[in-house]
Amino acid sequence: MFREMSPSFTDTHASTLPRVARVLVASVITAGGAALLLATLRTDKAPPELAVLVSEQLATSGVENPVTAVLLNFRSYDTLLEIAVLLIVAIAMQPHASSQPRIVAPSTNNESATNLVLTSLLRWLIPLSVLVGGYLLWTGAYAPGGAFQAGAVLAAAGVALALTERYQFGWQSAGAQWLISAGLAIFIATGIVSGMVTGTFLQYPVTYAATLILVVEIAATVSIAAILLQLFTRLARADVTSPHTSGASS
Amino acid sequence: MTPDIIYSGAGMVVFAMGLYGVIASAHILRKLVAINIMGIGVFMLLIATAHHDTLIDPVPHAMVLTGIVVAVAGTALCLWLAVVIRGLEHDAASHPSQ
Amino acid sequence: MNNSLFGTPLLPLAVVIPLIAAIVSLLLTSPRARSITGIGFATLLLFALAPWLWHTPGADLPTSVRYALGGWGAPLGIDLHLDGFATVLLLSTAALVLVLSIYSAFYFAGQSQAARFWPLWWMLVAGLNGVFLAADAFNVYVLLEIIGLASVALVALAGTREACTAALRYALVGLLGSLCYLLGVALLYRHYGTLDFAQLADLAQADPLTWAALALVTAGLLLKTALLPLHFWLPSAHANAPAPVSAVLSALVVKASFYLIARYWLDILSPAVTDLGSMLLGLLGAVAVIWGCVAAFRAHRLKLLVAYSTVAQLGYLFLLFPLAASGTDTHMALEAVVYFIVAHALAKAAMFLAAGNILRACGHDDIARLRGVAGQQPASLFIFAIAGVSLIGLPPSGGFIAKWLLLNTAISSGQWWWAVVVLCGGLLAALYIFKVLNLAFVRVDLPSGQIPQPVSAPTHAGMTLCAFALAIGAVALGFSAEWLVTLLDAGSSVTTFSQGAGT
Amino acid sequence: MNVSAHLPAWIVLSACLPGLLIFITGENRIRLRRTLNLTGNLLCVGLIAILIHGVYNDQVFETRLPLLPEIDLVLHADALSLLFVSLSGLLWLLTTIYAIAYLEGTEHRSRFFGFFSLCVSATVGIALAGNLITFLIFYELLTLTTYPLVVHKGDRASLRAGRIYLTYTMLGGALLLAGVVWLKAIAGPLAFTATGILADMPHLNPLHLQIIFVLLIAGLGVKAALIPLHGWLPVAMAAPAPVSALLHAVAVVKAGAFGIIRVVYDVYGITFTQALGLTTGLAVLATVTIVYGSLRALFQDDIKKRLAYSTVSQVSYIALGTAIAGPIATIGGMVHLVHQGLMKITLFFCAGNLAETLGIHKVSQLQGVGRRMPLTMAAFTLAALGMIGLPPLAGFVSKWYLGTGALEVDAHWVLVVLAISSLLNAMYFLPLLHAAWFKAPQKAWTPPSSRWETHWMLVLPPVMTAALAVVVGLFASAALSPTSWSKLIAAREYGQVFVQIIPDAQLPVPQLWWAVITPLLLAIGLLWRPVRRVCLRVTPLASLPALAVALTVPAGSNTVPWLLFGSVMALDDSAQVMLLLAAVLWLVASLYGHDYLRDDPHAGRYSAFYLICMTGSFGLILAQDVFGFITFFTVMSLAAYGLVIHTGSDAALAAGRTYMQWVVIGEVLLFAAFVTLMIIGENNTPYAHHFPVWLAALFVVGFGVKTGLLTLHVWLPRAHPVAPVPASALLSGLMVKAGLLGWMRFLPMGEVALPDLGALLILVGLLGAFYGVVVGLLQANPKALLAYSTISQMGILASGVGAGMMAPALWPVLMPALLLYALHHGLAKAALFLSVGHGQLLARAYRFRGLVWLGVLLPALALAGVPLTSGAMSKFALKSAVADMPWLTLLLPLTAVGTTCLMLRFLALMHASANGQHAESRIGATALSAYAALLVIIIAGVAQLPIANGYFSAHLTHSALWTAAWPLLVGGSLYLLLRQHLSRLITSGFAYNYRMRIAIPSLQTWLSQGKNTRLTILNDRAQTTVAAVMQLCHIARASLPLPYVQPGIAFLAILLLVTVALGIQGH
Repeated sequence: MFREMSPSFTDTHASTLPRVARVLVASVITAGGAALLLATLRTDKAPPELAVLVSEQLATSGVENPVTAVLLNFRSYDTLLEIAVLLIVAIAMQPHASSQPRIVAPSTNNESATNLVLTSLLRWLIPLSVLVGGYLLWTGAYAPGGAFQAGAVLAAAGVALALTERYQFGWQSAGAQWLISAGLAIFIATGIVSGMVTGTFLQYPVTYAATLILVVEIAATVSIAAILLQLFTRLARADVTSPHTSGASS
Repeated sequence: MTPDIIYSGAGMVVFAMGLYGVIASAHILRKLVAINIMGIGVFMLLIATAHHDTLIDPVPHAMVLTGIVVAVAGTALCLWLAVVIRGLEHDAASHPSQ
Repeated sequence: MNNSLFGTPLLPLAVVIPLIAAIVSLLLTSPRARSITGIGFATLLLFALAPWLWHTPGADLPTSVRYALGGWGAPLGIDLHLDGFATVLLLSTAALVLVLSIYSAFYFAGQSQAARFWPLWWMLVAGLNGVFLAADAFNVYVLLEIIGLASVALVALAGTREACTAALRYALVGLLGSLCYLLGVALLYRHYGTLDFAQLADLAQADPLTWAALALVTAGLLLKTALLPLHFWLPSAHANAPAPVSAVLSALVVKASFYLIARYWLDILSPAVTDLGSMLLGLLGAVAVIWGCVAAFRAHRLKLLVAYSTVAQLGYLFLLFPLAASGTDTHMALEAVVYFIVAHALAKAAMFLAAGNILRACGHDDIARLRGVAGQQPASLFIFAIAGVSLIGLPPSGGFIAKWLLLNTAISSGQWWWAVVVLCGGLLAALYIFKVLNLAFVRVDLPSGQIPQPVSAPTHAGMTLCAFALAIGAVALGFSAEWLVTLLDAGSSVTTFSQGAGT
Repeated sequence: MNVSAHLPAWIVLSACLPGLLIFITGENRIRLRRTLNLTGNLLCVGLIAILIHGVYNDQVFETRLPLLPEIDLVLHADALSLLFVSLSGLLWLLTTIYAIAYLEGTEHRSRFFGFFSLCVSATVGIALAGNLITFLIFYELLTLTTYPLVVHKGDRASLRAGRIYLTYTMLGGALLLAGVVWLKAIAGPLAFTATGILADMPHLNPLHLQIIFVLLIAGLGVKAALIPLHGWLPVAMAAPAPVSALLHAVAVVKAGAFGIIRVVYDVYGITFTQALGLTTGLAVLATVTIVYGSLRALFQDDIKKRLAYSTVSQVSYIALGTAIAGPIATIGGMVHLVHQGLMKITLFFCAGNLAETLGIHKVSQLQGVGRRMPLTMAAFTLAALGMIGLPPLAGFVSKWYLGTGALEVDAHWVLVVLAISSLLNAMYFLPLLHAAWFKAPQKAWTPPSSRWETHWMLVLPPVMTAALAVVVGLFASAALSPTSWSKLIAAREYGQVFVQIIPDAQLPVPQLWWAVITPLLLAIGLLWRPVRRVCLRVTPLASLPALAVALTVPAGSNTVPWLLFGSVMALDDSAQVMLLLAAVLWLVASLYGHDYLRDDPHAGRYSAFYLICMTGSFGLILAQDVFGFITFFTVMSLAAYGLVIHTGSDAALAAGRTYMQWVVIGEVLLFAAFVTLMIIGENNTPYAHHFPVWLAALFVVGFGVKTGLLTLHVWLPRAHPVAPVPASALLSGLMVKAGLLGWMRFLPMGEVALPDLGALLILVGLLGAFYGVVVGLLQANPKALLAYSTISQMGILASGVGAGMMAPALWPVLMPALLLYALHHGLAKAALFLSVGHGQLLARAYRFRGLVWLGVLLPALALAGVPLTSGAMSKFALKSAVADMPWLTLLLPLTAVGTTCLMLRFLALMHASANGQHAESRIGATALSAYAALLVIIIAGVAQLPIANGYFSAHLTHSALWTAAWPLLVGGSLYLLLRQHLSRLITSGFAYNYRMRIAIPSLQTWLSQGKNTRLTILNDRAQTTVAAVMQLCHIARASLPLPYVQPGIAFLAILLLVTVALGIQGH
């Protein structure tokens, strides 16, 4: 049954599993799920001790939003690694064929440049997105919001830009590399520097916590935006361009 | 209590459906979507867990946020590989001698 | 938390150094500089961890060390945790990474993949070290994703269709496994309200939800460890990756998830563990040993053979659970399995490197066509032989000591049937190893025109030396198990979480 | 301290490091590789020498490395490990030399020598291992390092061999591992300790220990090739010769055997093993393997395969020695470890030489190869004879200790096993030797390209190992010999010391030695080209020292404790007479032969065998110790083979075969007898009152073969006539007396009465006396007639001995009489045989034929017992000695009747043959004068001897004269009556038919041919039996009371049955 894990690209609907097997899988999963459900519902939830702890320590965290406090201070290690996950995918999807000197360059395809509606829309949309992104980033300290949300909005602006096909993105350029790695790099740097002060890695001095978190968040936002944009453009371009850029060795 | 039961239960059901989808469907996109559905199921459970009568536990929220980013990353990588493979197959088809 | 212990301030370096290395190698543009910094960072990593080699925690030191990241301490923050088990794995990772980095510097010299290889490589190392140090259930999830995605990306680096397909399958399996694990973690959090291993170990009890969580966690991790029925993705992924990647995948990556299973079963959720479950894992392991060997014997490609051998060798690890279940011999069993992990890591890495050399020199690794390989690659075949000896479990090699320890535990715990499995596994391993080694002796009686095979790429002597170093390591491990056992004894037991929580 | 802690490790490394270095030397760096190899070798040997020196001085050498908690990697030098380690080191050196030459110009030599060295280092590690775990590690390492050697050639057969080898050894390794782990789990670190470690652990479950033992032995048994696990060994023959040599002699099989020793002695402890009831199973397994291996070897045509099965069989001796569980057997088993190694490696070297130089792989291709490759085949011969267990070679020593050891613990069946095994060994080795030396080559050999028969490095190793195999046997009691060393080990295992009973060395009468050694030195000189001519010229005088000794009768004895098992030589009364006889006969025969064989192209070969035979003959007379006696006895018997088949005719070859078979049977029986004697002598001295009947029977039969006792005589009438005349004279006159001497010396004569056996011997002897006469009368060939006469005369002597056994009180009188009779018969019979040599001179044409006739007549009359001759005197002496046994006194003259007939018939035959010939003879003045001298001695000399003791004058009384005369008259008349009958019978061909098909059963045809042949022979035999019955009727009609006796085997069986019955009754 697990042999079927090999992906197919041809038929979108068919399952290669025979009907009997499918029924079997379904019943096993149903049974397992039911048991799980039963076990879950019959067991009480643990008292929210951790939530209490968070709210107790919130004052020393440098932010007021408990979720941001958890993400960027109490469990900042997780977030650091999460950015690393994104970076991994970005690296994996990097092209390497040609050297691209700049991150953004005017496209040779100028067809869309003449499209007046598109041009004017973008002129409004992109600054707005940057503004919204900045707001989300800032507000993360007090209310829902934060680096990922801000990065996503910024990336969306980039996606819009990319969709016009007026610009080419040089993801292999040195600038792009700096951009995508900045979040992780600054996060680590902050952790080390603060660690030198406090004696523990990622332990922010209480007085500087807010500032440091903001620095980390800004860097993270930039990198997340860049990475998300890269993911989009690479997937979109790969669909049309020759796959030789995929990195086949031979 | 009731919303908790609904959310948790629904999360698990979604997870199970996703699991079935991963196993039973053949196409890569379907599998990917199914995996994301599984993820959503887990996130629902986590969010339900975060809900307490007196206060909201921020830790599961943070977990969900992190989980989403990770899921995005994983999905993107899978899609990318699928695209590459398709390109390679296309190449092989156009140059059958190699 | 007490961070003043010797060496403890350096603990996060195990993760931070690789991460910095990844960023640096991403930003560097010169291939040569990338290689050199790669080797440099690997050396640095080893030296950062070296204190643990020379100053193993003795009787006067605590059995385990915790490090509270961010200064919060569990359960609010995330802790790092180090005991004998983790130390051994960290050290072997560091050592192996150094050798493999040097090998990779030669392997990828002049190839465009190098630009992506080095950052991904260091990300993977960071993930591995992170897992070995982890003390937080959700943190492990993120780390598993780092390992999984980096591995997938590294496998795909080979760029062939087979490699990419294998990578995709690997990625799907990885995601599936991670999600199962995450669901398990979610249930645990729901049940116990904490993510910290030590607290979980303290709170855990045998009830349906814990069982469910354990089952989900185990299923997810088994998928990543490729225990027998869930091994389907491993051979193709390990066989099609570039040589150093194959080596690290077989030697370390699968061990990371095994490490977690062992943690959960023997320590964190041990109250929920049942004998039946342990037996089942052991049984699956036994079947994996036998079936993996048979599949390896039937494999037509050299690297595939080695990959199936990994499936078989992983089976041995799962004998840990029934052997440790008897209670009195937990420590012995763990000793045996840890030794096995290290021995297998060295031997298997050496073997994959040797196979990689052969593949590169001959342009293919079809066993039937490799007849004259002894003339072209005598050293590689020799390395393969030494590593093979360790895999079979013949002395003098780490494999022998490991097997000895396993047998000893099996017999002293009164479960002789596992000893039979171990012995049979050795014999079956000999079958496929010698199938390859016979290549060295078969006389090639082809007409003179047919013998020279196209040498697609001459292998650098450095590559051979690296493989040789690993093979020598595998043998040297067989001459003294003392240091490793002492190291483990320092951790005194796998159950450091539950103990730590108690004090 | 420092040295002693590292030396064992360095020894292992001295083999290992050169191996590793060799791997990285280039294929064409021959000189470098050779240097590395030999440096490592010599270093290793040197270090071992230091080690031996140290251990001998009670230094402790131990290298200890921590391996696991409570388990160390221990290399420890004790006496047992040194035994094995020195064997390995030494043979490694030789094998390397051999392999360098053997593999010259082939591919992959770096690989080969690399693994070769590693293999040795593993072996050395096994030897030095100080606990079972260390042992296991090196044991497995050995598997690994030998595999590449087995598949070295890379062809299909090699790969198959490798696969099978691996299958067996890996399986064995797994079993061993299981056993070791289990044992370790219950009993701790398993250090090898002299008396075992498990006995002190009472809490262990015996059943577990038994299962573990089975696991361990199964694991070790694979390499030791114990029976169901031996399958890899013959297949592994596909490997190059040096590898086979190493596998068989040193490394692999020995590792297994050594492991068994270690497990039994140093882990379980022998007494504890026995208490667990495990030794019996091991012994049975070893026994079955011994017999099975030998049987399989018998049917292999491929030389190496035959050797391989021989290994299967021989290595189990070690296990057997271990399993017998007695201190002496332990010595045997351990010493066989070394001895078998030396002998087997020689055999494989030689087989390799044959294959390499001449392309010979099959037994059937061996014909005549001895002439092309004399050194190789000489080495092969020595090793093969050693394997059979002939003294004084190494194999005998092992078997001797095994035999005595088995008896010590009352495991009598082991003797049977040893006997069967020795017989089978002989059956599969002797045909090889025979073919190589005595058959004509099928095609011309390619001449050697160098000065030697092949590359000198191929010749040197086998010659050296063969020499060693001789040396360790000859000097078994020397201080550092393997045997002494094994005694040391056994003493350690059993906590008792084996004191040498032999007193200090003293050599007051070196003449005795010179008497023995002179011919030997001359024989060796004959082999060396530069001095060959001189030696050949001096040969006739070789017996002069012995004659001098016999005449001067020096008092005192030579004691040499380090030689053999402690050699003692002295000249006592009985020995003096025999030595006199021997010296005279050898002198006369040599002088005679000097003329007789003047033109013979093979005179050199003849002389060599002749001289060796002489050595044996003098030696056995002088030797006072058992080992010395049996050694010289064997040397004489074997060398006589060369004399028997000298002429190379078909009849001679057939006779030689029969002779050899009976020699081997005799040797085997005597081996059993001597072994028993040894044990009885050690356990209760004096053994006077406890001399088992069956032992006496063994002696009677064993020596009976040599004396030509009826039914054991079958070889005699075939062998004596075909030899050249001087040799026949010696065979009939002297060598048969060796059996008599044996009886006199080893039966408890005059001390214990063995009435039943004595009566039986008298009966058989008398039957023989008459049988010899009757069959002799039917012979057409004078030499054959004389041979039957010998049977007859020896029958008389046998019955005399029988009388002595019945009545010990008679012995003081009887012994001189018997000696006198033997002396007389020896001289007379020799003279008669020699006279056949110059029978042409009896022709009418010869001028002095009257004189010659006189010369023939005189010994004939003496033999018949005509008064005034030595015959009459000795018969009188014998008769008066047995005067108390009236029926014997009655029957003895009757034999004289027969002898008279026989002699008359002889004269007639001589006459007849002389008349048909020309009076040309090779015989010159030397021979005739020697003959004349012999006649003089017969007439005048014998009576002058002190032993004659006035019998001469006594037999001249009236009554004595009458008793001497009437049988002559009766005999003469009887002959005249029968004369016509005889001619008719002979012409009808009956006698020939009878002789060829019934009286002389051919063991050879029975056993040495293929299955089909054997079936037809069985069929043939049935027909023959029918024919025999019909002929019996014919005989009855012809009114000739011809005693019909079934072949000797049947007699043996009856005799054994009788003695067993007697033995039971005695109890």
